[in-house]
Amino acid sequence: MSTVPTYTWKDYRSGLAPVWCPGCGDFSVVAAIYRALAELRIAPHQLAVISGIGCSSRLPGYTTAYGFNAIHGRAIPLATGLKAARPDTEVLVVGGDGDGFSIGGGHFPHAARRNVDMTYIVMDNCIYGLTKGQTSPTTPLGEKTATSRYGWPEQPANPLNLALAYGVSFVAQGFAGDMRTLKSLFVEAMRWKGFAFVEVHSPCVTYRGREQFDVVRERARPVPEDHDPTDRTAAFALADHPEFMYMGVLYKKPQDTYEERLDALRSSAKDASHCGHESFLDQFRTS
Amino acid sequence: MSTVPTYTWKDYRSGLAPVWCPGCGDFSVVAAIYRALAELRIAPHQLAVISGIGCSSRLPGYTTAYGFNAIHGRAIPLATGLKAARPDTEVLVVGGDGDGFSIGGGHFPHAARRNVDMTYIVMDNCIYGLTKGQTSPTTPLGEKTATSRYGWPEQPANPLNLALAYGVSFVAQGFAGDMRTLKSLFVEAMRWKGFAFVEVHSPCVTYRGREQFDVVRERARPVPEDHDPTDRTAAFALADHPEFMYMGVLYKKPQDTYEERLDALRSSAKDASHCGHESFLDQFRTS
Amino acid sequence: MASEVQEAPRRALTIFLMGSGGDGVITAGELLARAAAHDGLGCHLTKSFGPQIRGGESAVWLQVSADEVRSPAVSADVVMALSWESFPRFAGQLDLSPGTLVLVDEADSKAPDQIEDREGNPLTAVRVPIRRLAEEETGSQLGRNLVALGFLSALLGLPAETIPQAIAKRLKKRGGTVVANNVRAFERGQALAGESLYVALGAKLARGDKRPRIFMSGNDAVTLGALYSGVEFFAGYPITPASEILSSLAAELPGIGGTVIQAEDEIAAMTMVIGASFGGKKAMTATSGPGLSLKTEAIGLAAHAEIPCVIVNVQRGGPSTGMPTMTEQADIQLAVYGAHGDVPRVVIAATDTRGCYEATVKAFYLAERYQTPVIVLTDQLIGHRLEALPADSFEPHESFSKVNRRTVPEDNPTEPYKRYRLGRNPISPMSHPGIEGCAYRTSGIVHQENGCPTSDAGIHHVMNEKRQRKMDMLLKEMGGFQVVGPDEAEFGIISWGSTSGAALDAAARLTARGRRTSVCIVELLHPLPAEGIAAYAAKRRHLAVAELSYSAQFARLLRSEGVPLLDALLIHRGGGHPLLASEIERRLEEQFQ
Amino acid sequence: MASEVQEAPRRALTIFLMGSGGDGVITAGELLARAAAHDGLGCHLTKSFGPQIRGGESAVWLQVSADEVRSPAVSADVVMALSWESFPRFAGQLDLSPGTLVLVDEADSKAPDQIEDREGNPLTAVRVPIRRLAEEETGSQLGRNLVALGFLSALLGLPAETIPQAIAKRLKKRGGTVVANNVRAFERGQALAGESLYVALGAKLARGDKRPRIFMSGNDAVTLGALYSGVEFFAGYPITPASEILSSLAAELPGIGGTVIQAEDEIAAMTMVIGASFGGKKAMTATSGPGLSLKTEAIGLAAHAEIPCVIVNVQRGGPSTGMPTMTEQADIQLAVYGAHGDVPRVVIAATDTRGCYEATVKAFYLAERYQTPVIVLTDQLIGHRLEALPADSFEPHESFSKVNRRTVPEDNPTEPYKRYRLGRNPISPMSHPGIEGCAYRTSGIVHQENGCPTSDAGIHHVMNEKRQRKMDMLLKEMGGFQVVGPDEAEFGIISWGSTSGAALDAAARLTARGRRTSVCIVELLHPLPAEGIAAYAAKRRHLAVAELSYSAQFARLLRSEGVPLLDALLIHRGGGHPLLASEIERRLEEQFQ
Ligand SMILES: Cc1ncc(C[n+]2csc(CCOP(=O)(O)OP(=O)(O)O)c2C)c(N)n1
Ligand SMILES: Cc1ncc(C[n+]2csc(CCOP(=O)(O)OP(=O)(O)O)c2C)c(N)n1
Ligand code: SF4
Ligand code: SF4
Ligand SMILES: [Mg+2]
Ligand SMILES: [Mg+2]
Repeated sequence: MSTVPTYTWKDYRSGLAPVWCPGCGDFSVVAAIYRALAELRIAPHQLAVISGIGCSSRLPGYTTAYGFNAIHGRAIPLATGLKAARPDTEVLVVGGDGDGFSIGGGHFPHAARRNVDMTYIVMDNCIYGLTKGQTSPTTPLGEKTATSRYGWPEQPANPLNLALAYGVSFVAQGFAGDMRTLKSLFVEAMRWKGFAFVEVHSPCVTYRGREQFDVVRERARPVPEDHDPTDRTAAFALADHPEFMYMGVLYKKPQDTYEERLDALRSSAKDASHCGHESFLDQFRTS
Repeated sequence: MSTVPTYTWKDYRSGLAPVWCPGCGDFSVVAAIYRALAELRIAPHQLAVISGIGCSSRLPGYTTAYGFNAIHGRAIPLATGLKAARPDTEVLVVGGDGDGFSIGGGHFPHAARRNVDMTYIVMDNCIYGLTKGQTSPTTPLGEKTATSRYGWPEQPANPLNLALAYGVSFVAQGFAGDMRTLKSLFVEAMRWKGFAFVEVHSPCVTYRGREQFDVVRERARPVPEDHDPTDRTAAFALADHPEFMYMGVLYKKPQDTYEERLDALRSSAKDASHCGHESFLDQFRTS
Repeated sequence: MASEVQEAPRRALTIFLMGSGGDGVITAGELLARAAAHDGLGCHLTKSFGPQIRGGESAVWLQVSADEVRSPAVSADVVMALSWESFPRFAGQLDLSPGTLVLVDEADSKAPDQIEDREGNPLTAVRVPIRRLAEEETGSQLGRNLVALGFLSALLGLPAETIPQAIAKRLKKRGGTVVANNVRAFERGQALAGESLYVALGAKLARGDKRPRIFMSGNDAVTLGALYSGVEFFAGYPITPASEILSSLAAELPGIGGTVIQAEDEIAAMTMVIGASFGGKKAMTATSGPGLSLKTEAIGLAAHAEIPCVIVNVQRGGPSTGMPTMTEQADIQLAVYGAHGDVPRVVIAATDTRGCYEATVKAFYLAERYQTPVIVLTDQLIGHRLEALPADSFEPHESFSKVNRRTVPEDNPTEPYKRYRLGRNPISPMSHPGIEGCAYRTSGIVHQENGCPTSDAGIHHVMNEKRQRKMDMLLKEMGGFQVVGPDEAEFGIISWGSTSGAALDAAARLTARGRRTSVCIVELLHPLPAEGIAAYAAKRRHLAVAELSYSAQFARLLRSEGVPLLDALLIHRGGGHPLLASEIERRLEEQFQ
Repeated sequence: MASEVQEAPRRALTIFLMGSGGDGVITAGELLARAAAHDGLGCHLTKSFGPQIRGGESAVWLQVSADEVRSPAVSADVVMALSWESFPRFAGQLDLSPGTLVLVDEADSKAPDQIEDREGNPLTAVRVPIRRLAEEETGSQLGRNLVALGFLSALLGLPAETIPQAIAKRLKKRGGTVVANNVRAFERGQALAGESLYVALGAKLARGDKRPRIFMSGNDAVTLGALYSGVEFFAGYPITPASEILSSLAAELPGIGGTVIQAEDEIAAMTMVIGASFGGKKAMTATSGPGLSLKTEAIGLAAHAEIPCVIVNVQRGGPSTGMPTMTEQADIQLAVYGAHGDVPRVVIAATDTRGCYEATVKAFYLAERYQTPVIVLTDQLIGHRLEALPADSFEPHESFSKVNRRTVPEDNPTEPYKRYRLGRNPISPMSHPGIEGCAYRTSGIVHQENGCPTSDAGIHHVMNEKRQRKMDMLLKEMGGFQVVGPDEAEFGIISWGSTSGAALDAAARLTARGRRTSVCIVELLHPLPAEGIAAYAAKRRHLAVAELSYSAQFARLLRSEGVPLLDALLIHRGGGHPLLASEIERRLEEQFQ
């Protein structure tokens, strides 16, 4: 008889004290992650938390899991390689809007297409925190930042729309001001077989002010009860809503995971031919 | 009294003979471009054709315009820089599915958000032609290619969905097997103020066979007459259609261009403060 | 304590002011330094932060001197702690000695009774009522930085009015009462110092002539150089410690008709720059190590297609993400040799604030004249350090303004236009969209004279040659290095970039002690003026190379390009802290005694 | 014509077979070469294409010899043209001489009446009825390549059955008639040669012993090496001339439980490899110049975080997109010095097909043992060239299989696990997800022993040292270079990679003419065995460095790392065509006569 070990949230908290600014939204996000992990009883050594660079990307260091705070924008491919190497590991990718939608924006669609079985949590603060307040792809049109004294001349990206267009199989939205919902979204996302994306509004109090919590709170609404989360067109409509930010799961539709497809492919390869060193060499023998 | 010069399609054809394989879809694309340019009476020296690397990316060399067959995946930012430098130049970006959606996939969303006033034509053949037949992001699931002997394990991207999610202001679909429609789409796209995207199905006869022309032809339908091209949700539905490929303009909605926004920003900068060398230096004087 | 004070006029003084987040250490340091600069003192202000964006420890080093300050110091004459709490963070870089005066708030419970240097020697520590005075005048401990500022300004003997005026200007918006309270807090600090004898420490500091100064960082000087050169297009991606250049140009350029784009990444930034320059405009980007690594491929394209452009790289500690807020000089090999294939490009280095300006102006000149990418290497130390400079430091550069822009062909030339015409002059006129009759197609593929692709190895050879000949011409035109010090110096130090200042100071001290030492400062890293440097080296009895790279990248570059270093002493280590004059001096003395 | 035929047994022969798209030149060349290899001849097959994907010109060089073939030839003994039309495309690289036998189809209207070499000397041109025979037997001119094949096989004196058997195997699916027709076309070709005297040319070619051979390209040998080493994960992005490695592994790895991902770009490929290796697996990528440029930043991360991984770079002509299907050796500086900061990494080079295998096996060994990225440099010439090798060429490597995988800690160790433990041994055990009690967090930021980020310059120093010490250990373990030739050679050639073969041939010819010459082939480019190479150099009276780089990157590397080249003759030029033994020989003779 084997017993499943239980964990409390503290089992996931490392000794490293976060260097985030007091009041930063990211504190709630890491707290919700600890709690989701405890609920899911994931052993820290069976978990890997991968990130790029940014304030939010410091998160792996605050966990007791295997962690990699890698280079800016490359968390997703790094995690993809890791997941392929260790399919048994629970892989969590975390990071910021700049890391994920700007420099790393070229990787997101492909992990989605592959439906790699991992959870991607973006702490979106509509700004570059770590580098001190430059615009990001989600900064609103017209906003004044360190790099836009006269107002930002670009339309923001809508991360939920991106995820839906990329074919992400699980798309959710959360808010650092609502830790409880956040935790349950994380639980659901990590349980999801396939690529799960959670867009978390996590205000940067230093470069966009405490009031961002209120701005989000005012626009936040739970996903309507009658929303069919397998209806992608409906999900697009929620994501595109000009006024409200719908919190919860906007879309989920099971799909073969990359790992399953790779396994199938391994089987057909085994059936189809001799593979590996010896048989490869044999192809080149003149007799 | 000044007269507008007229051009024939031959005025846009350079002396360089295309090295494309006989029957390649790209021949029709360049032919349609010549004709669209002639119709629009764009002087070759007022036109720049920018590309990355690939069979399709060789196109600039076959025109009499200013041309840059640059590096793989970077046509869009290069063209963005050029357009900002010379707003009077007509800028055409051309390339392949690999160039645009794989290695260059991180740039497309940002040019779209900015609504840079240029036309982006992708010759999508669902394969890497130039490097001899590897899978691309639009290769169908299960297809066998040089890099997928046992069937490709990834879902393809849907370029129209991407463009719509990115907020591209003009989205159209065409087919190398229908040069006439193609030409008129190009005319409309180049006339469009803002970022215009035309997804052209341009079969690679060498690596996916001549029959691709039939495959596309069978699925091709004109965009329904009652389709409202300013309705993005409707456009998503057309783009996502499981059976038909809708040829024509799926979406168009005018929006400020990047150039207009930059101009506005220049005006407010001029109003707001003294700018430039002298006044910048003055900030640092101790008196 | 009076006994500790030197009576002979001092020529230099270093103040270390530290605190925790919100203590206002940076503001106080900047106000103090500006006032000192205005009062005719040479000065450097260096900031130091913890990893926190807000709320972490911060500190400023202020080096003031009757002469120009040239290199960083780590020994402090005065340490002023607004919160002793932050001391451990900085202890490693602070070189305290029995002569150091340590000022601690009397109410600071974190400070030990006995303050010691690293060897455990007790230091002169004085408890001062900073917090009490701040609370008395401003009703809050937030005014502590002003009390400290008053104290230090008295200590430096600065005119009583300068700083209060600056305070009034800064706080104007917050109303008269706030201004008055803060000025009073400042004055209490002044008085506090006045009551004591410490004031003698700095008040007697010899002064240079009192002229208005410019007080500026290297990054700002890069921006200034770019504006002076008529930059028309800038694309960049934020990265520490280069982001200020992007921010400043984003504020300055639009108003004069230019364009700044914050790109989605560094590859986009670099290719946007290529696009703008293909369009005929003066174009530039700025980044730091990780960004330069990413730009590698595109820089190769620019060199190959002969696209003028300027790439400023403000080096930081590496490898990888490394130490983003700290300095190092280890991107030199990447700058000179990064990119596949044989890729001639120009690399020039800046040594200090003025050097950042000059290198940028030169870079535009060289890029436009020779139609080539030019990389300017600076680093975090000089990029972020504020320096006081004479007001006329940035006069126009006759020599580098003579070529304002690449040569461009005329509309409708009589002969067919060839973008890469081969001829005696390897520089061929460069057309751009809009010029009639000169449209051309170019690419990253090996091209013929007209820009058309080819796979002819013979053409590949002559195009390699064309690009190399441009470098040869450029090398002939530019000196590329500078020798400072006694003519017949027996000791020689070859150095570059921000370490040059320390080398100069080391050389001056060695020379003063009878070991005639000169410094060869290399400005042009590629193409390298190897012959000249080798000739310099050959004349020295003892030679050293000084740089801030663990693997001695600069020394390797010298050897690579043909400066045989043979027995030279390589003084090098990884970054974080800058290389000091004292380190260079000591190493030379040890080796060649 | 008989008078032109050498009667003494020849030891080597070069055949150049060319045609237009669809002529089947490549197929014929491969069949011929395989049969020649099987018959005991040493042989190299090099392919050459125009820029077209289909329908362009193509050609094969077949060098056959009684001995091992070591370097490319451009002089042809026999030129066989299926379409004379394609001749201009290849004229530049073909070195024809009065001795060359040119075979042209009698019906080829594009061929001139008089065929001349570059100096205008008339050549022995013979009109042969290739097309007529093909049409007679296969009813189509498509069979021309088979007639040519028959002709050339007779000329080489190959056993009559071998090739028909291979034809039958290839065409089996297309039915008995097709096979029979094609075999008859082949036989007509054979007979055609037999009727003439040309057959004496090759039939008398001396033979090595008849053993089964392996006929393989360098890229395939890389794949083989990776499979032998137990590669578990591969991520790559297609690029000429490296794509075959991705294709082959995509076919081989899944069947043995591994994973291959075609990534969205090279940066993704490299970071996927880092992720897989972080996961404890043996991981690898392969690319060419532009891809290596893009991977620069991520390679820095791998070095910094001490992630074992193998990066194969098949060099092509640069800079930028350059000449994708042609060779060059100009990525060496990028491989050795690319990436910001001080980034120790291992770079090893392969000289030929067997070398590609060996370098790959070594690379996995070194990567896993020293926990470092290892770059293998090969190039288009050896990557695509097919070579005949003895069947036992790829026997297991005792020495490099002894460390099969990085050292890994045990579950739940008694002491707290420290990923970057500092100690006498700079190699610290590397944990991976799944191992209990050894979870750690790492990053590209400067880290402490446990992986936690720090901005302590002291720790930065010791971590720099740790990584460097691994390189020092590795250098001690590996020889890193190899000297071939007479012991007391007066002449020395230092070379690397694919140029080594030409250097060896040049040395052999010089030695045969009384100028004792040896070759020092450098295999380990970084860390460079500079001492050993310098010692070799010091013993030579005349020294040359031979490489295929316009800017002499290899020579610069040698100097950079401390091999003083002083008066050495630098033999170098840009790529496109490989450096030839004859060029090296001539340059040495001219210089040192
Ligand atoms: C290649 C590279 N470019 C730029 C940087 C600098 N940089 C670090 S974090 C960051 C953006 C941070 O923004 P985001 O991802 O939104 O994270 P946040 O700090 O807001 O949580 C940038 C530009 C870098 N480290 N590497
Ligand atoms: C950085 C870089 N990586 C890889 C390549 C090799 N490469 C050239 S074109 C190409 C893909 C071509 O596919 P696509 O863009 O679809 O164009 P097509 O040839 O199908 O028209 C690749 C991978 C390259 N030139 N540069
Ligand atoms: S700068 Fe913003 S995002 Fe970064 S820690 Fe502070 S509040 Fe959070
Ligand atoms: S390979 Fe395919 S895409 Fe390329 S030219 Fe040939 S048919 Fe066209
Ligand atoms: Mg952010
Ligand atoms: Mg394609």
